[in-house]
Amino acid sequence: MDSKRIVYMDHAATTYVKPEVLEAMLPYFTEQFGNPSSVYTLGRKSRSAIEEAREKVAKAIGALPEEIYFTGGGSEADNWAIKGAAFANRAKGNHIITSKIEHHAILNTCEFLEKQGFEVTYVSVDENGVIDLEELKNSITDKTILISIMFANNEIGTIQPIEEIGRIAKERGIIFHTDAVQAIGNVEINVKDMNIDMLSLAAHKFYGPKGVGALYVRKGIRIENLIHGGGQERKRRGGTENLPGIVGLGKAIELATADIEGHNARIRALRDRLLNGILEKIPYTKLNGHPEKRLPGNINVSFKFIEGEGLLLLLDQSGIYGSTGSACSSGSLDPSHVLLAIGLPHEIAHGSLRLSLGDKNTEEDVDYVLDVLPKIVQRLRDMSPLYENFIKGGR
Amino acid sequence: MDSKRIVYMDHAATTYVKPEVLEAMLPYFTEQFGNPSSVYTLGRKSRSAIEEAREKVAKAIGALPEEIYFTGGGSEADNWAIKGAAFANRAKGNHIITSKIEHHAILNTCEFLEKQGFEVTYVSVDENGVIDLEELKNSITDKTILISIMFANNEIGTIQPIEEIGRIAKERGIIFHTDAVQAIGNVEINVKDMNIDMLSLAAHKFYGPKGVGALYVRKGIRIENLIHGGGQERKRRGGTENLPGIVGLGKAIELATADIEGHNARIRALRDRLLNGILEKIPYTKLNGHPEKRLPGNINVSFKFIEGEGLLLLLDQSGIYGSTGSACSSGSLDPSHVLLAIGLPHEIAHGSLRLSLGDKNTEEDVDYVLDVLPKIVQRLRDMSPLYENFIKGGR
Amino acid sequence: MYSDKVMDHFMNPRNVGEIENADGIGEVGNPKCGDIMRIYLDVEDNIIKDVKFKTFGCGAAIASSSMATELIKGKTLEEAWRLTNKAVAEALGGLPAIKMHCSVLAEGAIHKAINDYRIKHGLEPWKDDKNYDDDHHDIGE
Amino acid sequence: MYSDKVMDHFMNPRNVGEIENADGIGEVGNPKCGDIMRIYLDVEDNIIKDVKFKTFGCGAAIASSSMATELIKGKTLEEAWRLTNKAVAEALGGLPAIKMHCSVLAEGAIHKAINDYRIKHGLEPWKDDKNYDDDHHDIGE
Ligand SMILES: Cc1ncc(COP(=O)(O)O)c(C=O)c1O
Ligand SMILES: Cc1ncc(COP(=O)(O)O)c(C=O)c1O
Repeated sequence: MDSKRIVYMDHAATTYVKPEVLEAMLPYFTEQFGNPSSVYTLGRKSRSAIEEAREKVAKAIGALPEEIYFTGGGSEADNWAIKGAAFANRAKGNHIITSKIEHHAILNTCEFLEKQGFEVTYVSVDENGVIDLEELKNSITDKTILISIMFANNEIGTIQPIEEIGRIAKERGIIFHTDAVQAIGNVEINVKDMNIDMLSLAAHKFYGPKGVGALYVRKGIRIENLIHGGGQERKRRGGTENLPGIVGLGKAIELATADIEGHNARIRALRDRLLNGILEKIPYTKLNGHPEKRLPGNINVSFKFIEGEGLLLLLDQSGIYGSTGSACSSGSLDPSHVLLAIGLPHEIAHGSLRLSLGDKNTEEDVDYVLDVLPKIVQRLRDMSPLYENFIKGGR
Repeated sequence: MDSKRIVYMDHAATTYVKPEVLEAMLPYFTEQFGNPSSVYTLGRKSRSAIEEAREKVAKAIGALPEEIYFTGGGSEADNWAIKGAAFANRAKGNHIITSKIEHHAILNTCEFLEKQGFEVTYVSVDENGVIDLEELKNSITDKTILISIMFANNEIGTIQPIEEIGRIAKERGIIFHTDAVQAIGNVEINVKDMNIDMLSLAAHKFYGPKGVGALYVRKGIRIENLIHGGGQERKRRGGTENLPGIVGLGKAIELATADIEGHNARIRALRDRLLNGILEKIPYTKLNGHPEKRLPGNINVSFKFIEGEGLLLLLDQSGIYGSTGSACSSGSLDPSHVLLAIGLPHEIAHGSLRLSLGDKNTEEDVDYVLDVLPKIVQRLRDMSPLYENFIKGGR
Repeated sequence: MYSDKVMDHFMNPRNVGEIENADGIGEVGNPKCGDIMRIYLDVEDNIIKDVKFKTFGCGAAIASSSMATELIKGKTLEEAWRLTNKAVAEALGGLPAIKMHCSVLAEGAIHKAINDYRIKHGLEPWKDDKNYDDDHHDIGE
Repeated sequence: MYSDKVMDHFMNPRNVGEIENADGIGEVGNPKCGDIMRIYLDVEDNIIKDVKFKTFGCGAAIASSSMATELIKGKTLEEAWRLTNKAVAEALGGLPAIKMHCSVLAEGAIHKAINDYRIKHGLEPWKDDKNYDDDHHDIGE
């Protein structure tokens, strides 16, 4: 290690659990551990704790408590929403609309459903990552049973026009699901005003624990179960409840949505300072995602001529933690499908860096990154044959 | 509350988390919280922690680490095994064999698959809850792709002849899954020796955390994903890993399988003392489940003339926590499908009590229950019109 | 799950027991479903002088029996007949949706006991439009 | 993920740079796939006197370039030709399965640079049976 300073800027990947959240969880591991389905006191206390958490989640998104179902994470919520709506509405139609930039929890679920006889349209996005609403409208058919468009993108941070999509879906009587895993705590959400029928979220993106999430399902919407089993979650999601996890989710969403505006103002100021510094200090750099309609903590930039994994490793050596859309870091062949969908050429997509800021980041962190990052980019460029070509006037 | 003493005897429903397990988990909430998929140091440490836990699980059941996949609990593991094998082998056949006494995570999954065009045979059990091996063999057809039989029953504790079932399945080239959620820590398990192809387990049944489990899938067995998504768990189970949960599962299974024999001897002695006391002190009482081939901590008895929910509530007032197979406590119409499957009449099934002992139970606990329980049973009988009929010589 | 009132009537049930040579006895329910309620009436001048019950069933069934017997004690048979299951449930501070059928049982047992009395006294039984022994519980939600 | 050797060669890569008027230059890879490796050779009396590289690619690609150039420095062209990707990976203390193609790139770049030298010197290029610019990485497991 070159340095003692640690700057965590990968909050979009996962966050630490806030001390208040962990504290709220602790009694439920060892003392108040009763099975919430049990009739005795210990079980009833667990049941109350879960219902309290359910109310908190409901309040945070403008839903009713009985519309909230707890899951084992964001991916389970996404899988459940999509497969659940598909299997329950097969008689009505077999067509699903989603976008090209969804999380793999949505995309791979859709791919599975295609194998089961469903048809899926993947709507395009513009160069800023905003969904093409005309294309969305035009792709609706009589057989369309579900539209699933993410609230905010995890890589480039672009926020979608969810209200408008909600309106379109409502007009046509189509179920509308949104993956809000990245949006919670960063955007004001009201599922009723926005005509959202289903919404996925995951605690570990807003300082809650990993392995727990929730799916909001509007009253009256029927979906097939994903995890069949006991009578938990009003018979819609089997499995002994993750009691401490659910309590943690409740506490975390309460904290995360208590003052979204204040949180955003602070994070956005830091983010802009960092972003402007990067664009100023490092030439041949491009911002990915929408310049304004983006998550407050999200930076996604492409540095020409270099590849992202090496960048991450060198940043790591300086105690800076970020992420990249380069294929090389994930073991797949292609770079991020999101970066390709907004039109980046492969080699530019490979040189992308995502820094996602969070509650503990400071101005000193920003200044430190602004000191370290330009040197690292230059170091990699000095090793790069593409940069050599460019400097020598070729390309 | 009549009493200060608390006697928890519902370990089959869920257990508290052992202090050593919680301690092992704690750093992973707030400090070592990095996303295991990340390339930087913090992520790599998370990755190592997960792989270490995977090795512990593998060791506990005689599998290879790469055969273990972490899930969000026992129900998810069960759903995944059954649906995964069904969807992946549809081309080979559409017939599944299971038993009448499986957990609802299996039974309701099978019901879902029946709606999807699969055929399911539910094999009977004898009066002790042991699977009918002849019926099992006879129900195998050319189209049989999967046999799923639980290792030990959660209600009556009966342990199945898993090795023999494994042999039958192997001979016929059929995938064999076992729900070992209740068996881990109570029975020596070796998936290779026993010819088990898939095995489900859940941490919260052996002093680990709720909301995390695992599915063992023998190398070479192909199953469809249940939770599609990112590349986690070698692309077979999407979703950011429940890092503290997985670490807790690893620690818990290590502790639970370190000395199964010693643990069993202790628990069985306590259990037998309690069971014999109950049978001696309370007339018109029947033991459910196999007298010998049963989980060491399991007692399941039926008290004639009374109903279980009231029993639980009165026990609760005395600080004793148990469970019942009565429908009244679960909100369903029928009493436990397991008790009906072993041939109990409805009214006897309604009067059942399960007490499942665990590591912290003592002889004093047993004596306390033996003091309290007979009085409670008598009190309810004194209120019961069925008992009145019986005493008056009717019925 | 249960209100304090329910727990109180379950823990300390009023009017448990039987009445020897009761004027009217009514029993409803079904051991298959896990609940049987039997009510004994002691009637004098059309007034319920005493009432006792025996119940095989869950906490709510016992509490409903206790409350229902309390509510009809000292009442005329006509008043007792008009006691609805809703009134029993309300008096208990509410019952969980899946337990509402317990209050229905209480209503039914009282009706049967009253008609038993009427028949024994050569009176026309009053008409009841529900079948209280039905296997199918009325489950809400 | 990476061995200490890989990290060392990534963090402190040997032989980075270019050679002006190099005797042989070889480049393989494809920016689409996220890796390009270019190797410069300075050859004297059939011996590799000096070697430099420039690489666009992940940590393993840079480490493989560094290690491969170290391994052929001072060697005859025949010896350098015989350097396999396996030898490079082994010298690095192993590479993750999904990164093995990086060592293949190094082997390929060296082969190309040697043949560039041979062609420039009017010699028949040695035959190579692999196509190192292929889009399709060889992914293990
Ligand atoms: C035999 C059996 N299988 C499956 C399960 C489901 O496990 P979980 O509740 O952790 O999802 C349980 C416990 O509830 C069980 O006892
Ligand atoms: C937009 C989005 N959807 C879904 C997920 C999946 O959530 P989880 O990893 O908690 O299953 C994530 C995060 O990984 C995400 O960013």
